[in-house]
Amino acid sequence: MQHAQPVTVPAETLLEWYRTLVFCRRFEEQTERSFRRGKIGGYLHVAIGQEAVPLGFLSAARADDVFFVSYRDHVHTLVRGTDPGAVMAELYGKLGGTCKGKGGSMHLFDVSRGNYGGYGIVGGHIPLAVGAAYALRYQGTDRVCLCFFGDGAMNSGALHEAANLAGLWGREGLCPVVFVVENNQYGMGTSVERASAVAELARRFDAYDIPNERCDGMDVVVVYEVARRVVDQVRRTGRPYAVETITYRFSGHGAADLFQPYRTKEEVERWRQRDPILLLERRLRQEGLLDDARVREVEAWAEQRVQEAVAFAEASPEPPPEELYRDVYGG
Amino acid sequence: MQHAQPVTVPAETLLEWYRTLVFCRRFEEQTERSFRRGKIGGYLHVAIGQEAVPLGFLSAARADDVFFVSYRDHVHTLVRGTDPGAVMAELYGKLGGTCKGKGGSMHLFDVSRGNYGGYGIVGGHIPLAVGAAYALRYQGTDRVCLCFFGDGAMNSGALHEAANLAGLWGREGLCPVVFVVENNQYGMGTSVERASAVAELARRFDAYDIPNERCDGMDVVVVYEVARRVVDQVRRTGRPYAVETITYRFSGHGAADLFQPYRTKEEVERWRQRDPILLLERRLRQEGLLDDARVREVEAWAEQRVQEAVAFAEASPEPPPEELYRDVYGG
Amino acid sequence: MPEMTYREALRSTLVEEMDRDPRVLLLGEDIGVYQGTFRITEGLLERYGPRRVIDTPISELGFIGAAIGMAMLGLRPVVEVMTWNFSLPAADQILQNAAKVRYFSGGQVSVPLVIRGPNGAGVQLSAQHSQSLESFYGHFPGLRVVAPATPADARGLLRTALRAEDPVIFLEHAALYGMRGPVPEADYTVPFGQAAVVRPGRDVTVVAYSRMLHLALAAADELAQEGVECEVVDLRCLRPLDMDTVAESVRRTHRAVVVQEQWPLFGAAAEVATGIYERCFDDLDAPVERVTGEDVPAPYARNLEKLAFPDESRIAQAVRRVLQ
Amino acid sequence: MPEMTYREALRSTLVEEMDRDPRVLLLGEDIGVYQGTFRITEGLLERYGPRRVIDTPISELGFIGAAIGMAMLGLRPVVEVMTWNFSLPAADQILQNAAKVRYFSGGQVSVPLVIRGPNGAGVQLSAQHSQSLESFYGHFPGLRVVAPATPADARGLLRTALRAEDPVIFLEHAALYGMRGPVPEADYTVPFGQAAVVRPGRDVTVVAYSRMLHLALAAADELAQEGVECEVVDLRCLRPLDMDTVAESVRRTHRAVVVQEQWPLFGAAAEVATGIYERCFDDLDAPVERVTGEDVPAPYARNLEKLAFPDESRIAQAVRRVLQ
Ligand SMILES: Cc1ncc(C[n+]2csc(CCOP(=O)(O)OP(=O)(O)O)c2C)c(N)n1
Ligand SMILES: Cc1ncc(C[n+]2csc(CCOP(=O)(O)OP(=O)(O)O)c2C)c(N)n1
Ligand SMILES: [Mg+2]
Ligand SMILES: [Mg+2]
Repeated sequence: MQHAQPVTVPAETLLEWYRTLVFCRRFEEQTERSFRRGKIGGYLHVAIGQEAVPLGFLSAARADDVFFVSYRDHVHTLVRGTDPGAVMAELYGKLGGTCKGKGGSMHLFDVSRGNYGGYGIVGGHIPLAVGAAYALRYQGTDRVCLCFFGDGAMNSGALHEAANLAGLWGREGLCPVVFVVENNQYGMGTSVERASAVAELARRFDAYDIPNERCDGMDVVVVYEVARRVVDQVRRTGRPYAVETITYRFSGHGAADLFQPYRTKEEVERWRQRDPILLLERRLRQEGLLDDARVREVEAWAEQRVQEAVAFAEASPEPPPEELYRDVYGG
Repeated sequence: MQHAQPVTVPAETLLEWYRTLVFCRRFEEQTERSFRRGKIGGYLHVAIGQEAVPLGFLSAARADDVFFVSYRDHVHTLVRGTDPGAVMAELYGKLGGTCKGKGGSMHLFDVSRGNYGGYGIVGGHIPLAVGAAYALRYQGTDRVCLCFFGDGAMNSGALHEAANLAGLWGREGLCPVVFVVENNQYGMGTSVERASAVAELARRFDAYDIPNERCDGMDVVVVYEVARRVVDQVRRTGRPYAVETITYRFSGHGAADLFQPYRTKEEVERWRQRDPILLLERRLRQEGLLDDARVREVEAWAEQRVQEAVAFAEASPEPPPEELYRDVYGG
Repeated sequence: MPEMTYREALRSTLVEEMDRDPRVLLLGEDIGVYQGTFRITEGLLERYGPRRVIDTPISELGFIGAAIGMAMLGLRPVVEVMTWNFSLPAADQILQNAAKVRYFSGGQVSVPLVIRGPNGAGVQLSAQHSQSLESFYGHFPGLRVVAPATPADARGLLRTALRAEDPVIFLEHAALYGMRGPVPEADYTVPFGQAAVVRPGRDVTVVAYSRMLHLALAAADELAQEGVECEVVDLRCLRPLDMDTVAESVRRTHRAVVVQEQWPLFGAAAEVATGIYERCFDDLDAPVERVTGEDVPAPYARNLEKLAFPDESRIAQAVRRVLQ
Repeated sequence: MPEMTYREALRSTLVEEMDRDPRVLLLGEDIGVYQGTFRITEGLLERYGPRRVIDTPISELGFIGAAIGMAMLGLRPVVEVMTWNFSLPAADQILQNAAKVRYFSGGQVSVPLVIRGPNGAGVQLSAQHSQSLESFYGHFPGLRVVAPATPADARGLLRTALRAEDPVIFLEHAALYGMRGPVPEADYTVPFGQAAVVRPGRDVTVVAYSRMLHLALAAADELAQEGVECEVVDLRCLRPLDMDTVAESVRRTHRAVVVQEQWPLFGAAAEVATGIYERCFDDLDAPVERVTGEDVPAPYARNLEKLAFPDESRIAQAVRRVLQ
């Protein structure tokens, strides 16, 4: 791990992040409840425990930067500022959803905010992100593309071919992409050690001449500092960069993954000590920016916003039957 | 490049290799002539200039080891001892061919000699070889699998996924595969530097925890020494190993690749100074094992064997129409 | 005959064949430690150890390719694809190597490989996870394509697949795993390429397979109350495709409806319908009706998804149309 | 009207559209320095520079995926696949992303992408290099699939493709690149989904596309000498599929033959035949005949290969059969 040049994050921002983290957590807990009640269908993958990674990176990105992500995409979408009601409505399969209810949990998009979507095939979106990065430079902008994917995706041919292209195109400054590996240590029930011949995933980018590093993915300040430096460098150089963030998911792989023979309760407990909310809360308390009353306030605010999102989703109409045939082809 | 422990190759063997190299060269030159005369159809890829790699590696392998190769497969098949008449007949699309004329130049097989075939999709055979290696250990043998492929295949997803599997399975000693990269510096008209973000291909195997090295691919003695050490180690450990051989093709990519805008005549000329036949001939002359008369003798012998192969191919009947429907399904 | 679920039928057949034949081994994502996403391989890692029950990385291209290599060397690998959607990254391996290597080697190698897992739409899995790939794979000679609809056929066809010399595309359906039914014991096998008349009837032939069979049977029940007797034929196998059984039925009923789960254009129903016309042109009293999914990627919203796939009532309506 | 080859028609259309629209850029293996395996992109690297004419590594999955990403961001990439056989490693990108992302994003993104290159068998390229993938890709909604048979259509359909908002599977044929024909100048376009009656005739409708069209026309010439007048319909586009033009013709001729280059089972001819029956059941005097390749991987030997693919005489025989 390289050491980041510390960036001073203003107290206001830290507090804002805290609120965001708490909100995202409550939001995702709600989605799991809604799933159990049959309000949300299909596959549902929450990022509980991993929130610092999307928050840190997307806070370091500029508003006009773009990103691509896997099916574990709620937090990315929320921290980017998409209306939580629209996100919940998408999960509820309603017309008011980000994709009119046609994508669902795995396919949240908000192109107006540079969110080019969640994708369901492991590794499948990585080539898209590399092409998007090329397009951004081709169009003469200095925008950057972020590509989030899991540790499991590292073993896909898509990663390899896309990373090699990024390495090549980056030589000419034509590939401003940041590969963000969300290493939550498992691809479903398979640990990184059992799936990847080299468990230090960042290092694998050496094979593509892509500078890389590992960083803590639980402390949002650390993530942000790394992200800030990396995003700036990628913007400046037009060359790719890879960051392996070490994180952990507290919940199951998907909402149906209850029985978890692949890990121990103790392991989960140990990681809970590094819950990104806890870490940030502790920091804020130490700096006197947070106290019990303030925490309760944030919790109440988050809970209320979640309930507003649910209410919006409930009230939103189902997509009308004509929607079935729309969006298959363009003009 | 690591330095090989020199293996003493007996004079007899060196002479045998010389004869083999000359024969393969004459054989392949003949195939190009036969192609121009319309006797051979489809795609025809000769390995003129690259012969030391298959010869060195397959000489280091045991008779019961197996191998997989790309479409550039004539030399591998010939040095393994398959009847040249059957090879030529396959190229002529005749019943006497290795595959009854149904595979052609790109798909030479001789399973009785461990030749599991030539394949036409770049990179596509690499996963097969990894599975074959697993099978050999699963069956309790100490046989080894060699997998030959070009520099271009390094950028395929198939390489990545297969190499990662090999790295993983190798931990348990269950993947005795030798990856032999035939780096002839071009994938058709694209140089390695333009196709691979990291031009030192061997190093890319670090990403799979696969030991690797580079070696000269023009001097058959060098190739053999490396191959011998590597094959023995792989046999002993059941772990994969990768060797990047630096070689060069003097002929076009395929028989139709006449105009070659991607390289200069000077470059080809420079490499011709390291023609594997020349290098071995020089060594043999220095050691007093070869003189002009002997060279003429070898040439004549090679030419005659080639003509016998052609005669066999010409005389062999076309596959009968029933063959069209055979071999689609098994029993 | 004992009753068991489709899942148990698959699992017990795997166990029996693995006990019988040490060449059979399993590969797939999360089939071992995790016990299988759909629990088909539950307990098998413990029973057979990690050499025979191989948890793989998410590398379909790699491990399906590797399984082909294993098969060429004489093993009998069984690959579980978590769902058939994830076979697409490995399409090149399946179509270019598994299907063809016997042929282009002039018969020197066999690929006794079974690739199995759930095919077709689930519930709200949306566009990338709702694929029905039978015509996709069925187009390629060299492959066998089967799609059992019942526990008995799951068992019988899986055993045949495990003993076959060819690559078998074994299409299960997630909606069927929990279904119970009678299953013949011991060495029960169902040969490839034999459709079954699962409900006799005189008025119209309804051809279906996999999950659609059950919708067709439900529609037949509904129609029986209107006095319409459907003969329901379960294809069971798409390649080889037993058009003889279908044609024989149509020659008696003079009318046919063909049901498939997904997209109409270039789908399986077109082949079956054409095959019927080719064999029964003079026997047909009405054009064959196709009941298919709509020609759109699968939507997530439940109300739209219901419109996107066939249901009993659409099958019943199609039957009524051919009877007009 | 000027004459040019199919190759020149493709190349000149690329040049005109690249001159007109800076969003158009090219990617593929050996399209730049090497000038293109089939010389379609000759001189284009020099003309447009390496940012717009991108030589790629052998990474179809990677660069087709990247091209989809470029298209989503507003560019208009044109990918050359050296042959369509090499699209199989990228099948997942084409089928799961390009075809569907507009839909599952609820219409937020477009994928104006053209993937082009030779489809179908060549001469003795054997099993892995002789694929005809029109029904394979045609099955998936979200894609457009075109297969021009003449220089004029190559030009007109390529221009339409380059200006379309959807991913286009543009199937050329290596055997046609050298073919000359009249080509309308300027902004000539051929809309998607319009079949063309290329030879009028009263006795039988012969439906074909791509290289098979020329065999069908040759068969029609031969049959004309026997007094049989074939109406030859060129589909030009497989998705959308213009069954109206086909059906209108069959309603006049009462008989139909459908020709496709490759495997019969689940091939394109089944869809066309079924579509004809659905529309013309009462008009047909005989079952539709399919002329297809044999149900085997392509063999290398020339004598076997000739047996494996349709030729004029087989088409003529099929016509004679439907006329009996
Ligand atoms: C190609 C492919 N194979 C299998 C799956 C099924 N699957 C969905 S998520 C997943 C695990 C992915 O792990 P990772 O990339 O680490 O991401 P995480 O879920 O941990 O965020 C698997 C195997 C898939 N979606 N795509
Ligand atoms: C997946 C795929 N894409 C493209 C091709 C066309 N093609 C055949 S050989 C070749 C070059 C391969 O280069 P390399 O791997 O270096 O092997 P070499 O020919 O130099 O021995 C290409 C692009 C192919 N066969 N497969
Ligand atoms: Mg993970
Ligand atoms: Mg090469």
